[in-house]
Order: sequence, then structure tokens, then C-alpha cells
Amino acid sequence: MKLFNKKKSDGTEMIGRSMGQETWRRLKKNKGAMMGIAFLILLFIGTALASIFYDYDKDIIGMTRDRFMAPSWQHLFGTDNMGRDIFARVIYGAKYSLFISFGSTLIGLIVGLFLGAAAGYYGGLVDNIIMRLTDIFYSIPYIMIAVVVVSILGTSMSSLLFAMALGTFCNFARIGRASVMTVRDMEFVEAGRAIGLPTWKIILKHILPNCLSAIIVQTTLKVGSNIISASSLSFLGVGITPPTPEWGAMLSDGRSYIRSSGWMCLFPGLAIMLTVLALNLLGDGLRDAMDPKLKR
Amino acid sequence: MFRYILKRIIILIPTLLATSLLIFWAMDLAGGDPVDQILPENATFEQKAALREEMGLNDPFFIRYFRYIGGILKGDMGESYITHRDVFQTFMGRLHMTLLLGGSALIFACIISIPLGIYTALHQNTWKDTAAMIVALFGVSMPNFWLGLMLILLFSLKLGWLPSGGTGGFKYLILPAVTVGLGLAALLTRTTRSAMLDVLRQDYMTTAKAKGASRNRVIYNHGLRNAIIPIITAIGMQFSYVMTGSALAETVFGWPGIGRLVVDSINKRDTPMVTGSIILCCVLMAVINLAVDIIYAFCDPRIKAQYSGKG
Amino acid sequence: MKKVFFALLAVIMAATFGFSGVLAEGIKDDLVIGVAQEINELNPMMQNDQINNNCFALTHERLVFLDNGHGYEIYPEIAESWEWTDETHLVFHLNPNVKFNNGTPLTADDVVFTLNRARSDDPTLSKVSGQLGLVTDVSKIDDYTVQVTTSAYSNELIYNFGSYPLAIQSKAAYEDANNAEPWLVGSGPYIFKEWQEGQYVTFSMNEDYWNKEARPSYAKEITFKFLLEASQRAIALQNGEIDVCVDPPVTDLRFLEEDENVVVHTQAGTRLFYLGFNVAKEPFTNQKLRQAVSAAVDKETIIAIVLDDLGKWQTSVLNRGAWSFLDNDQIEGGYTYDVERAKSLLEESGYKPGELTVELFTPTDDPYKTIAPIIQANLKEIGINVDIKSMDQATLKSECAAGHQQMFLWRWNIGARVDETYRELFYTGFPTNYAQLSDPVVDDLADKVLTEMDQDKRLQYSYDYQNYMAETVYQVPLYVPDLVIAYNKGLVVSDSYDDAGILFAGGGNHFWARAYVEL
Amino acid sequence: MENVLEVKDLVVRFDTDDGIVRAINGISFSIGKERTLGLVGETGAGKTTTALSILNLVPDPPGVISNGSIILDGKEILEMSEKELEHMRGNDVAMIFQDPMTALNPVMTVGDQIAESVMLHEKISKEDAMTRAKEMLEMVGISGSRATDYPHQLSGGMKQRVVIAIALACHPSLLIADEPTTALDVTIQAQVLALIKELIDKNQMSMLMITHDLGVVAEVCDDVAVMYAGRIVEIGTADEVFNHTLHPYTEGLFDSLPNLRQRGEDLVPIKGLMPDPMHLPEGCSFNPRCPYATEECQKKLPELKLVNGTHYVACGRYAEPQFRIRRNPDGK
Repeated sequence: MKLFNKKKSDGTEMIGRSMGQETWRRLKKNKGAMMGIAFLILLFIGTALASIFYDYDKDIIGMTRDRFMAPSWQHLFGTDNMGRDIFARVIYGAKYSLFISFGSTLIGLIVGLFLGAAAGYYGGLVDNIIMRLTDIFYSIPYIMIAVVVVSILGTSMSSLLFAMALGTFCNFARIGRASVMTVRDMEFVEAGRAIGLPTWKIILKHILPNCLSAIIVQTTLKVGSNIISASSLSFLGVGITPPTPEWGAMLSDGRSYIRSSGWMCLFPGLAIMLTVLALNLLGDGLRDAMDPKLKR
Repeated sequence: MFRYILKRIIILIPTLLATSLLIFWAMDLAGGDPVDQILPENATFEQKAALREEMGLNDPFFIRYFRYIGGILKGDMGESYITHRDVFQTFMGRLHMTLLLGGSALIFACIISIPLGIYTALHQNTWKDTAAMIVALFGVSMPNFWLGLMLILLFSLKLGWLPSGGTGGFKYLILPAVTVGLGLAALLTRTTRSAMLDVLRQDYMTTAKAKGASRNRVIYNHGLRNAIIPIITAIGMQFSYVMTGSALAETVFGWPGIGRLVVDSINKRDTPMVTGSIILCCVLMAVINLAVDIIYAFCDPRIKAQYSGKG
Repeated sequence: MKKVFFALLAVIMAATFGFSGVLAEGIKDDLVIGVAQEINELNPMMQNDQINNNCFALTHERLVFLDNGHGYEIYPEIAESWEWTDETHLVFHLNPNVKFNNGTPLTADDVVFTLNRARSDDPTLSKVSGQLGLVTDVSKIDDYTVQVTTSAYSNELIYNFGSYPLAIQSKAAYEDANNAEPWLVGSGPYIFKEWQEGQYVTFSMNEDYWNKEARPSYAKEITFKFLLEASQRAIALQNGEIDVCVDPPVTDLRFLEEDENVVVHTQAGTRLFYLGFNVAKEPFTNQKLRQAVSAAVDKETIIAIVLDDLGKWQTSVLNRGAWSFLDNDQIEGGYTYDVERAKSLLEESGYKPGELTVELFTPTDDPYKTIAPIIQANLKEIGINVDIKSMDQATLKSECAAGHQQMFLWRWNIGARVDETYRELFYTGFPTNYAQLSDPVVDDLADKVLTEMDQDKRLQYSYDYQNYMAETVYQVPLYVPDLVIAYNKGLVVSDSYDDAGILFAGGGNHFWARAYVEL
Repeated sequence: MENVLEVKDLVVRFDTDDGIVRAINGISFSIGKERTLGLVGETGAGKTTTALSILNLVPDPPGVISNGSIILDGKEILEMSEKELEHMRGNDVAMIFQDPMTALNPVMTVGDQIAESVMLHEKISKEDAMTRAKEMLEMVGISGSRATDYPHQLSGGMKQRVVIAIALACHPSLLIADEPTTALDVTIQAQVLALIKELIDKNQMSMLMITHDLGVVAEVCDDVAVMYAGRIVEIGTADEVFNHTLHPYTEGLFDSLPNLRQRGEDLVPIKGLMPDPMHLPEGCSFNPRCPYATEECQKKLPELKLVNGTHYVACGRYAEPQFRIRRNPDGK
């Protein structure tokens, strides 16, 4: 319904450069979103620099004698049970968390949209099968699916990506389906069909742009929640394996030392929280900026 | 209404069948021979072969699957490889712990979030609203198992006020419930606020004011009664989150609920336990969703009419 | 909703406050032990897990009492005496006073029934038939005499009769159609009361215990609380919620040591953690390479990081504390940590630094997940890349049994029998021979150690075995963690069989039946 | 003649993120006892804001009533306490809203919604209130048995009748009808309008009828005020405004109506659009669209001036004695 209205009042053209510019103009006014973007940029730069300046074998997974050092100027976040600098590991580890969450969201997005669009476009049996499939993934608590999948495929980056994409795709399938359903029978789609445009072109040219803003917002928020999911899985021992400095795995390691060396848990958790916060701020900002009607 | 419930239950059946097939298949793919789980580590090859035959593990996949489904229809979900106890009974024996944790978390979340959401909506764009929303955003962004660890660090280790885990009286419930509830509260605060803001814009609110209804009456009698509908929807949608959150909080706090049961069983490759628990979780979620829908119908006459109309 | 909630709350609170109380005489009437695992079976012969066995030690009795803690002395329990009448016949003379906890006397019929049931290859009856593989017949001579016939003499068979899976059960209970859980009937000082899954298991005192005079019990109830997280166990102990904390977290030990109400007890352990090779698969068919790995692994650092120095490293494959165990200085040619030597051994093996990448299979949980990266870093030093593959323990066992691994991390705990290491880990074709080893020298020595009746020769064979293993490095033994137990300072502990008290066993088979807390 | 309502120099603005919206820029009018004033203008002229101001219900923030007075039965509304306002609303002044689809609370029965109005202002039991509600429903032509229905069970016309019933439940002395028929089907429009008219007469009430439909005005109103960009540009009796139109904007409104009697005559739409209330033009707000505009019009804001009798107009061109608009060449 919302999409329908938008279509009518704004026309398709607004999803072009002008929409991007307009969104950016509004987004710039949103302090939270700007802070989110700034943090994310900083994090990207930080993790890129860390990859250059730190030696993985020596600084990230190498052991030293300085075990359990409390935070100090020398070790900003302290050191862990193997004497590794937690600051280095947190910054370096950002790329794992970011890669997994972006990667899984992207896979989920593509698969989900494709399935959703197909379900919405063809309707009937196809729709039924695809939607029941997403129902299954909705009805089982997500963590359980992920734990099953990862423990079956073995703990590795790719199985983690796959497991998390499974938890992600249903959201996008629903968005895709809903937006395809609303525009499926509208005149311009009929017209496209009448002049013999292939189906995929219709979907790509006319239908996808209509759910673009919903997708962008959902993607941003999903990347955030996938960071949490990935770290949850690592925490449960089925995610990234040590000694990889993934944040959740670091938390899981630190848990045994929480009483004597609380900082081992504090900083990786803070890193997760702030990154997700930044993504949420950006997501909220984008939603307000792309759909001003929703604001206030 | 009754027919509607019946219809929902009928729809549930193929979903459950598909779920059970998927899980059964997935657990079948998994490495690890069940026999290795059941027998002591130093069992002989002969013993293993005998057990494999005895359990029918040599049969083709679909035979085993249909045998399993047949068992379920007869009320037998099999027994755990590890504890040798009935899966259904084990699940039920732990269900109340998860319901207690999830229920308390939900109550805690509602107590905080609904008043806060209304308050912030009424004071939109003031510093109080902004501050509360920032806090809520922090809440949404926090991994709840980490929150649990931090709460343990503060309340059990530093202050020594509350136990750090296990079960027992009310004080054992506080930290896990807060851990699960806080993230939920943050989410529901955001939902309540936007639902309330949405309702406040509605014409019928002006109608009510124009009638001469007091501010409180307008907000609570007219506003909340409408805003509660999306809030209930959100709560319904968050049950999956509650279960996920519980699974993590149960691990952090050693709380013997079904979340931990499933995670532990997976780690131990306790196939019947995993398969059974996940199917039962599905049923549980379906029952909860149905309950939410029914509550929903009581709050919204339009939906109630739909159910009784179409049946 | 609310009503249900509060009702649930009330039930749970009642359940908590139900147990815990104090006796007037100055003995706490219950004993609560915080353990790291949950029990998983109530029938002794359907399992062989330490956590269960600690419970069966309360409710059941064996033919002989095996003091797991101190040199594996054997004392009478149900059997008053026993002897090998010839090379293949072992005869037990039962104590005629023994009674089951349901009041019926325990006779030769029960022993024959139990042992024959345990020997059964039907996995629904028994899962420990392997323990009696040598036994060909069990027969009753009279009401209080039982004869066990074996296919060959074994030095170690008697120890099996001291294991809890072979605790004597009641034949009558199994024949009683009304008894759904006949395995709960045992002759021990405690009776199973309740197992609340995920929370605790409770045993109450058997008021009519047959041997009450000689071996009295004190605590009215003994509860094992399953507190899986180590730090939670430690806190629970300090809060007085539990009286004993088994395996407190070594990292938090100082908090316990500082607590004046808590005693921290440490003794040498017997559970060996090791780095295993699949010696039937490239590249670890290469002995020099195995030696290089063994010399490259810094065991002391591992002990420092994983155990906070509460453990001992060793080069023998036999568990520390076992009969004939050779300590590091007694083994010739054990590969101690020496990077330079490791590098030259690698060169001798024909592999160049950096060219080799091997997979290390490791369980996902502690301590393996901490050990694995250390080994990875150690081997990196000499130019071997390690790819860590984490998996749950169940999968690890299956994978290793199938021989898919190159290297793996695992542990082995033995009781009194060295055969449990010599045969079960390394004998050709044995299911737990994860090394996939098939070496006639090893097999021959293992057989000799088991059956040689001349004890001096037998000892020498065992030394030879250990020395041979140290040289061939079919396994890199890493360390044996110390047994650490923290308990309420009122807990009465003793370390001899005759005194009232508990017996701590290095491998974790503790005997709690006579422990209590003085107020 | 005694006035029920007197509005003087009312100014309302909205402070939004994007700037200040000047919704009402000093309007004055009054409504006599048992008289109906029609407030006419395009969408966005400030009609609804005027109506909400009378109930002191302009959403605040962002709305601010920055100047003026609204006197109802001799009492200043803008100085009333919250309690007095609540007492006044519904009891002395009631309002019928534009869109019956959204004006009713979807989760309350219509009976409850009418009864609520009664219970708020009279000490009466719930049962009696329900009885009253049923009577009110009967009065607006709906069977009393439908009191237990929810709004979604009623048609649009019936909903508007319910809205009317709510408004009249406490016999207010002034009824504000904000485009009461716009959202309805044409056939229903006439019925509802007839109903309102009948009820007004029966209950001896005054009414402020807000509409953009001159036909409705002609049918119901005694007096007419024409609003443009937050100002009243012409006000007078219905006869004066209809038959002796003075303001070019009013003329524009008439010209854009289809004339059924002279079919075939070209419609003359007013060119251009309503000015953005955030950026009102200098001088007369209508000057960019006015066919009679001069340079003078761009500079000076015309004041509302009495022409004759009760007929006022705000147009600078009438400073020229010979100025006439096409519709009214006599200038009377």
C-alpha cells in the first residue's frame, strides 16, 4: 500500500540520481546517521591499516609473556590469556565481522529477492512453496538453524556465511514478494509484457526499483543484526574458530577469564555494540531520509 | 473463530512435515556416527555393528524418516542418544524453564517499554525523547549474551548481589530475564513509540479531543487501544527473538531451558534430541503465534470480523 | 499468563528451598557437589562415564573396591576374597551379609546375572561387554561363590570387577515386571532420589545399608549440581550454594585461595591430553617428521596458558600415576621442547620449511580450542603450517576412528589398567586406535604386559613399551592436568580407604559416599 | 444581534523543520445565533486550521496561535484552562470532520463513541448513555440496534451520520462542519447535507460550514466568508457574495464552476496555484494569479473594507472608484 502510494505520487523517475541526491541531502541533516557513517568509515580505515601494520602471525595470533595485562597506555585494551594485545585483535578482527555480516546479508539479499520476486510474479504453486519455505525459517528460532547448519558443515567461514544467509533471505524474500505483488498488475508492467519484454527485464527494470528504499534500509539493519548473529554463533563455539580474532570468538575466549580479566570480554563486546549501533543509526537515518512520510 | 484455529492447525501440518524432513536430512548429513555417541569410547567393532543394525541405521534414508514420522504419530519421538531419556519428556521437562525465562523477560520488557514508548511519543523531539531513543538504540545494538556477561561482571562479581547462574529462587531469574528482556525492551520501546506516533496523527484522536475528552483519556482510551495492535504484532514477531535470546542467555547463565538443550544436543550430536526439539520448537512457535493472533483479534474488531467471517 | 507465571515461580522457589537444612549435631545434613557435567544414565552397565560412575559409587557396589586415588589398591567390597585357581579361573567368595537397598540379600545369582548381562553383545542390555572380552563363562558354585572362566590369564582383569559399570545389580528386580527401573536397585549406602534434567541429581541415605557399622555415611542427601560454567561453580562455592566445586577454573583460583571459607586441594592428575597423529596417512607416516613436531611443541607454555601451571608435562604415553609410569627423566630419548632440534629433524624428514600444511582436528571446547592455536604457533616456528579444523567431540571421535585426520587433539583417562592405553590406543585394529597404528612390536609388548605372570618381566616390558613409543612418537603426550578441587572448609576429607571421608582420584573418579560437612 | 462566536485578528503559524508556515494571517469573523456561516476556499487556504483554532485544538507543536481572540458566548477560548476547554469542547462547540472513514475510532463500537461524548459532559450512567446513543443514532437515521457495530461494519454515509450523532449528542450551541460531505458519494452528500440542515434548524444551533463547494454554501449558509492564503478576502451574506461578488478570487471560484443552466459555456479556471504558505508573495497574496492585478497590488496588502451593508472585501483595486469585476459590473 505504501509502495503503491509512493509510485503514484512520485513516479518511477524519482528512483534515479535525483532520489539519491535528495536522500543524501536529508541524510546529511541527520546527526545520528552521520555519526554512524563516520564510525563505519573509521572502522574500515582502521581495519585496513591494521591489516597493513600488524603482522598476523606475530601480533594477532602470536603468544607473548605479557598475559592478562590490564588496559594501559602500552596495551590500550589490555592483553588476553595468550598475551596478545586486545586492541590489535579488535581492530584487526573488524574485517572478519564486517566481511561475514556484509557477505551473508548480500547472499541473503540476492537469493531472497530472487525467490521473493519469483513467488510474487508467478503466484500460485511457486508462491506457495517459496513462502512455506520462508515460513519454516521464520518459525524456527534462527540461532537453532544456524547452529545446526554450521555444526553439520563444520566450522568455517563459508559455512557460517551460508548459515547466516539462510537466516537472512526470508526477510528479503518477503520484501521482494510484496513489492512485486503490488506492481505486478499495474499498467506499465502490462505494457512491458505487451511489447514483449522478457520477464527478467520487467522485474529488473520496473519492479526492483520500487522496493529499492525498503531494500537499502533493510540491508543496513540486517548487516548490523548479522554482526550480532555471527558473534553469537562464535560465542556458542560454532562460528569462527580460534585463533582468528573474530569478536564473538574473542568474547567466548574471554568468558572463562571474566572474573580475573574482565577487559577480555568488555572490549570485543563494545566493538560489536558500537558497530551495530553505527549501522542502526545509519539504517534509521536512511529510512527517514528515503521515506519522509514515515518520519514523526 | 474455532474454524479459523482449526484451519491454522491444518496449515501447520505440511510446514511441520517439511521442517522435520529438513532437520532429519540435515542431521543425517552431519558427520559423526550415532553409534559412537551411544557406546562407550572403547566399544568393539562388533558391538558397533550390532547396535547399528539394531537401530536400523543401515536402512535407506526415507525408510528411516518414515519410521521416525510413524513413531511421532504414535507419540514416540525416540530417545536421546546421550541421556537415553524420552525426547518428548526431556523437552517438556525443560520447557517450563524457558517459558519462565522468556515470560519474565517479556513481562519485564513490556513493563519498561510500553510506558516509555508512550512517554517518548508524547514528548517527541524533546531531549527526553532523544535520550530515551539513543538508549533504546544502544539496547537494540547490544549482543544480549554480552550484556549477560557484563551483568554478571557487575552484579555478581563486583557487587555480589545476584548469583551468576544456575537455578533456584527468584534471584536466579533476575539476571537472565534482564539479559533477554533489555534488548526486547529496547525494540518494543521503538515499536511502541512509532505506533503511538502513528496513532496520535489519526483523525479519530482529534474527534475524541473535540468531544471534550481529557488528554489522558484521549491517549489511553483511544490512542493506546489502537496502538496496542501493532505492539502485539511486534511482540508476536519477537517470540523468535526471545527464543534465540533465551538460548544464548541460557548458555551464559547455565539456565536449563530448551535453547540450551538444543545447542548442547547439537554439540553432542544427539540427533533424536535435536530433531525432536526443533520440531517441538516449531509447534511451540506456532502455538504462540496462534495465541498472539487470537489476542490480536480481541484487540482489533476488524480482524475478529475477518476470522469469523471467512472462517 | 501472570497467574501461571507466579505459580511457576512458586514451584521453583519451593524446589530450591526444599533441600538445604542443618542438623543439630554439627553436621550439615546434605552435601552439594558442583560438577562440570550432567549425568546421562542411571543403569551402570549402559555407560562408562566418569560423572555417572561417581553417582554409582553412592548407590551400587562392585565385587572389589578399587582405590582409584592411591596406587590402585584393591580392597574387598561385595567379595570378601578372590583368587585365580588356575590360569583361566578366577573365583570370588562373596560376603554373605550384603543386602540390596530394597532389603533383599545379594547372592551369587545376582553376580552371575549381572556379569552375564554385562557380557551380552546386545547393545540394549549392555554397552560394556568389551570389558569382559576375555571372559568365556560365569557360573555359580554355591550361594556365595562365583567362578569366572577366561580364555587366558590377565594381570588386569581383576580391576574390571572394581569398575562401576560392573557393579552388581539385583536379578530379582529385573524379574519383577512391576519394576520399571530395576537398575536403581544396588547395595550402596545411598539411594537414587531425583534427577532434574539440566539442574541436579539427588541421592538420599540408605538407612538400612548393610555395611553401616564398618563404613558409615553421614550426609542425609548428596546432590550433584550441574554447573557447566567453571566460573559459576566457583562463585556458587563462595556463596555457599555448593559445598564442593569440582574442577574450579584455574584462572579464578586465587579468588578461592583468598577466601577463608574455602579450601583448595591440588594433587597430581591422571588424565592425559595428547596430540595424536594418523600414522597411516601422509605426511605423518614419516617418523622424523613426527619427532620434529614432538620437539617443536612447547608443552610448558601450553601448561602455563591452559592450566596456569597446574599440570605436569610428560613424554610417556602412559598416564601419570599409572603402574610402571616412567617420568621424563627416566625415558631415554624423549623429545623435549627444542626448536633447533625440531628444525634439524624436519630437515632430516625431507620436508622443507613452509612447504607443509597439515590439518589439526580439534574439539570446539576448552581446553582444546586454546591448545590448538599454541601448537599452530609452535609448528609455524619450524615452518609447518597448521590448518585448525574444529568440530564437536562426537564428530571428532567418528572422524578419527575413520582415519580422516592428520593430527588431532584428544585426551585419555585410564583407571588401574595400563592395557587401557597399551591396547585401546595403539593395538592393531582396536576401535579407539585413532593413530591407525599397526606395529607388531607394539602389539607384542601390549600382549606381554597383559599376560606375563612374572611381575619383574612384566614391568620391564612396560618400560620397553614406553621407551619404544617415546622414540617412534606415534603420539605427542602433552600434559596431565592436576586434580583441583575446592571445597567448603568444613568438608571432612581423608585420603585413606579406612578413614571416614572422601577419596579423590586424579582422573576424577571420586568417592563421595562418606563425605560430609562439619559446621 | 447577539453573536455566538467572534473571531478577531486570528494569526496561526506552524513552526516546522523546513520553515515557518503562515497558515492564518489575521482573520476576523463572527457567527450570529442560529445562523450558518460558510467558510469557502481552496485546499490549503487555512479553513481547517480556523476550525481547529476555535476548539483550541491546533496541534502544538508545531502550531502556534500567535495573535487574536476567539470569543465564544462571551468567553475567551484562548485563555481557557485545560479543564474549561474540555468542558467547552463537545458541549458548546462540536465538530464534524471531513473524512468519516478515519474520524471514528476503529476499535470502539459506534454506540460507545457516542455514549462517551454524552458521559463526558453529563452525569449519567453508562446504560443511560447507551440509550441516548441509540436515540442519537435513530435521530441521524440509523437503527439503534447498530450501536454495537464497529465503524468498519458501516458504510461511508452511515459513518458520517455517526460522526454527526457524536457531534450533536450534547446539544452544542455551535457546530463546526469541516467539509462534511467531501468524502462521500454524490447521492449520499445530499442526504447528509439535508440531515445536517434539518438538525441545525431543529436544535436551533449556529454552524460554521467549511467547504470548497459553492453549491453546498448556496444550499445551507446564511453568510459566506471566502478565504485565500490564510486571509478572508470577502465576507457577507450569501446573497451579497453570490449575487454581488466583489473580489476577483471569488469571481474566479464561480467561473471555475460548471454552469448547468448555460451548458457549453467555457470553464475559466483560475490560473496558477495557491502560493506556498511558507513564502507568501509581497502585497496582495492573490496578485500573481489575479487578472486585475496592478503594480500597486504587489506592494500593498489590502485590508478588509466594508462596501455596503454587511459586505466586506479585501481588494486594493477598489481604491479606484470605477473598478469593477466582470461578474458584477454594477459594483453593488
